[in-house]
Amino acid sequence: MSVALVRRPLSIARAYEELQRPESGGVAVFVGTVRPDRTRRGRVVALEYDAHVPMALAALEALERRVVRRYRLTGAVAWHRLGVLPVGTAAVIVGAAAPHRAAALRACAGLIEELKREVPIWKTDRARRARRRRRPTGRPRGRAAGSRRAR
Amino acid sequence: MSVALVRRPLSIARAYEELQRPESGGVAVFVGTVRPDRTRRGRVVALEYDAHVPMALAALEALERRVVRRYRLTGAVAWHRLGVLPVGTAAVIVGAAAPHRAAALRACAGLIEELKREVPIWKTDRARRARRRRRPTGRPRGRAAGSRRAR
Amino acid sequence: MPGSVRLLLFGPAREAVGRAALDRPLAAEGATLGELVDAVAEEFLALRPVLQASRLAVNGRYASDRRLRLAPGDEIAVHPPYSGG
Amino acid sequence: MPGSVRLLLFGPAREAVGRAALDRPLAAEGATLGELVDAVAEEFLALRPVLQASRLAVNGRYASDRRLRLAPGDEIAVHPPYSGG
Repeated sequence: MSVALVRRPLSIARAYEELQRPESGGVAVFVGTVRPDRTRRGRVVALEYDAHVPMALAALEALERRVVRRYRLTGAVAWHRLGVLPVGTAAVIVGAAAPHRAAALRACAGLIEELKREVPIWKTDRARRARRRRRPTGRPRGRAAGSRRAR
Repeated sequence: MSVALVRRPLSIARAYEELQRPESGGVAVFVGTVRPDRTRRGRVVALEYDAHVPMALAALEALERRVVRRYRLTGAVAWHRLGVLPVGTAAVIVGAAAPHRAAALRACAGLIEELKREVPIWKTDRARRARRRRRPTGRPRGRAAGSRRAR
Repeated sequence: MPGSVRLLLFGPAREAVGRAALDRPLAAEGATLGELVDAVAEEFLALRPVLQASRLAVNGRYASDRRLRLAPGDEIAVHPPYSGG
Repeated sequence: MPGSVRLLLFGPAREAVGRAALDRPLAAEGATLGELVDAVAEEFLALRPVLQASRLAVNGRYASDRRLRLAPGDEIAVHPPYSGG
């Protein structure tokens, strides 16, 4: 079981390592990435993710415990990245492992649904700001902010 | 879009690379691994996967095209490994990318359901044989068989 | 700051105020959660609609009772609707 | 083998016969899919129940008509229920 709020890139390979156990017949992973949505201020080039860290970690842990129990999972991850993330970047990875595929798939969908509903994390559109500062859109500011793990 | 039957290890990181596009807001990946099921002949230590390769590739392609159209996916993968795979090894990876998460998650579940139903691939339990030959259970025979890509 | 409380502003609340945190002195006789929030809404007009849609938390726990008495050092978090993921 | 056809055996069919493929000569006047399958079922008792649950494919296409006339070089695949994934 693993929850995290991090300022460095999320790795699906690392999430899979965390989930893979001999008794897991099925591992489902969902990655949510920053989309180039159109807004009134222009096309989104980056989103900034912010969290109320201690409450968000507690909410992630409660969510994970609940989903693990409900679907009898052998493993679960719920990792969210914080900071300014350019379009295409992975912002969230959730995953579930279970002896059978249906439980893993349903649990994975449940994790992302409930994460969005229950965990104090917010995104703010950085389209305009990125343009005004003439920052190259490909440059991930979040990474430059340091790679500290929130816990 | 990518289908494959391979004799080398499957990589979830490579599947994600294949799926990740700026316009994909959600990427869902499912990995099916060999479980240590109990059978009449003892506990499974490995499964052998075999396919009718040309028909299986055609079925995978048809399946992928159908699911991509049905869920308006921006990307899809359906990769299956063949050969003798010890418990814990990834045998299949399917994945779907879409602008929104619900489509990606539903398409991913659909891919694995329909793959199991429609694609001429078979597993055979290698519990007894593995024991008789005193092959170390951790050693993946499949890998030794060569890493040729089926196409 | 002794004798003061800190407001933590997230997402749209932070955008409305232009800051992530505000320190506010407590009245000598103490003040309630409702009084603090009303004072801040008075000060930052753009924060009002956000506050109406937000949940509040005091020291890491959700608090819905506006009569809750605040103590020096309390952290009051303004949680607009979540939008992570 | 000229004048012969090849049976491809997968999964439980391969297990029942102990081989992945069988070459069989075609009768001079030709033979049908049904005749070939019946002859093989006669030869390998363990294959009978598997054949009943299997689909057949000829040269990569599913074939359900037992009267289908076979030609030298044809590949007949025996597909028991799939179990991949």
